Amino acid sequence: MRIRYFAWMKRTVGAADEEVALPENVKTVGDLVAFLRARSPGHAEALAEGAAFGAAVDQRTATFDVPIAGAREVAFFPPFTGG
Amino acid sequence: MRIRYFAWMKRTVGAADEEVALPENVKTVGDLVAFLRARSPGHAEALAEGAAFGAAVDQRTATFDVPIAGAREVAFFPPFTGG
Amino acid sequence: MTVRVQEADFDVGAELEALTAGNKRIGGLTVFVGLVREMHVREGLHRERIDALTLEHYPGMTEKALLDIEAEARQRWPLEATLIVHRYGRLEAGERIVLVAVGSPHREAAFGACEFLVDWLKTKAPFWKLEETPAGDKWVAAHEGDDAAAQRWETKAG
Amino acid sequence: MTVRVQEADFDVGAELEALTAGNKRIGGLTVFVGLVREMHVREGLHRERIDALTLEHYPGMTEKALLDIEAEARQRWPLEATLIVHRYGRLEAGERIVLVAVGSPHREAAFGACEFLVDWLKTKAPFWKLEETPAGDKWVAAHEGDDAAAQRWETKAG
Repeated sequence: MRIRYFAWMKRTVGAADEEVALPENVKTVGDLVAFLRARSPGHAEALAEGAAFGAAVDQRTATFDVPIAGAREVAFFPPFTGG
Repeated sequence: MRIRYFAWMKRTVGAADEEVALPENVKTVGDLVAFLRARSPGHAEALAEGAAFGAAVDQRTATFDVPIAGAREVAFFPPFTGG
Repeated sequence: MTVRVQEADFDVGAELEALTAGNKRIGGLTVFVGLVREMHVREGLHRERIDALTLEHYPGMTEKALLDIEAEARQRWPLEATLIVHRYGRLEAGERIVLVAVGSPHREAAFGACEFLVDWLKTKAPFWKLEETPAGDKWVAAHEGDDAAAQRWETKAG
Repeated sequence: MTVRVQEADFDVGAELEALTAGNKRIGGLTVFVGLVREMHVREGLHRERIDALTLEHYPGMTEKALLDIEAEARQRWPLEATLIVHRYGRLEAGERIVLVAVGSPHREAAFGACEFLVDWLKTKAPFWKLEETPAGDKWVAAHEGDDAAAQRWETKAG
């Protein structure tokens, strides 16, 4: 699955995107966050509990309980500041 | 003093404007309305009691209690419908 | 800071460009363009279309009224730029009638002041609409909603 | 009925002309143009100017988000025409960032929907601002006022 990061999360993680192979027990956005935190200190910092970030599954905003089975990409990003 | 009429009041009165010489006891917009009503049936109809019309003294909106001494023109018109 | 009353059409893009040029303190520009809408009236058993209207105004007073309304808006909101252009004369369906533009550092002020100006224009500026109906020319009656829209500004804090 | 995300500037006059051309059912067109405002930050004892920012976005998701927001507005208000153009990339103070235009038979709907779209753009569209400050590039933090502005639409009837 393709994982993407935006704005400052890109720098903290150290990559704009990465391909990850997920174990079977990673079923939701929340599971994925927990799984990614273990990949590096940068991941752990960017995706820390209590940090203000949002997620999108296949380019639609998603809460942590949204399933990711079959998704092509999941993205993580800080709160939007456009407009 | 120059008296002006706008929109349908122009047709009812039968003139867009007229010069009138005012007796001394005509001191306010309200006095002027009463005075003008006596000039013709058209005036009486246009300026009838209870009719919805407004006034301006020297091009500023004015209520019936506003004095007209020294004014160059007084205008009467139906409610505005612009914009 | 500008009001204009004119018979000619206006170029919205050019007006806005001139209004904001060189002012880097504007974060939000809110614009309203009023257009002549194609209307229908019941005429016996038929519905007939109104294709044009004539806008009469009170030269001299109109400019004063627009300046007063603009000054009121500038007192209520922190504005960097304001423009009101209002046409008069014969206008066909689809034509522009009025342009109101307000630039402010903040979008809330730009929206608030623009809507205020449009509401007040309808009730405080000396314009009268004469519609060309199939049965002849007809003066438009004042719209109660417009008074209500203007009145809410009397009680509301800017 | 149109959303566009682009690096290039847009021509407000031409966009509005194309949006309303031939539609005689539009009585009011409300437009918002967001501009890069010259900002100042405290830097030690001095106030320093921010002259530019870079707007990052999420290609693909941005277009979807704008279409969703537009669909929501069209469900809440009777609209004849809608347009959202949002830029990304490096933008200097005074440059246009976003154009939102809404045409409706009635001005109340045009104002309501335009303000709704602008509020929602700020919180629902995947854009991030990176400011060029004297101390280096700095990501802008989300503005609480924007969330509040968007949230009032959650409880308010259109």
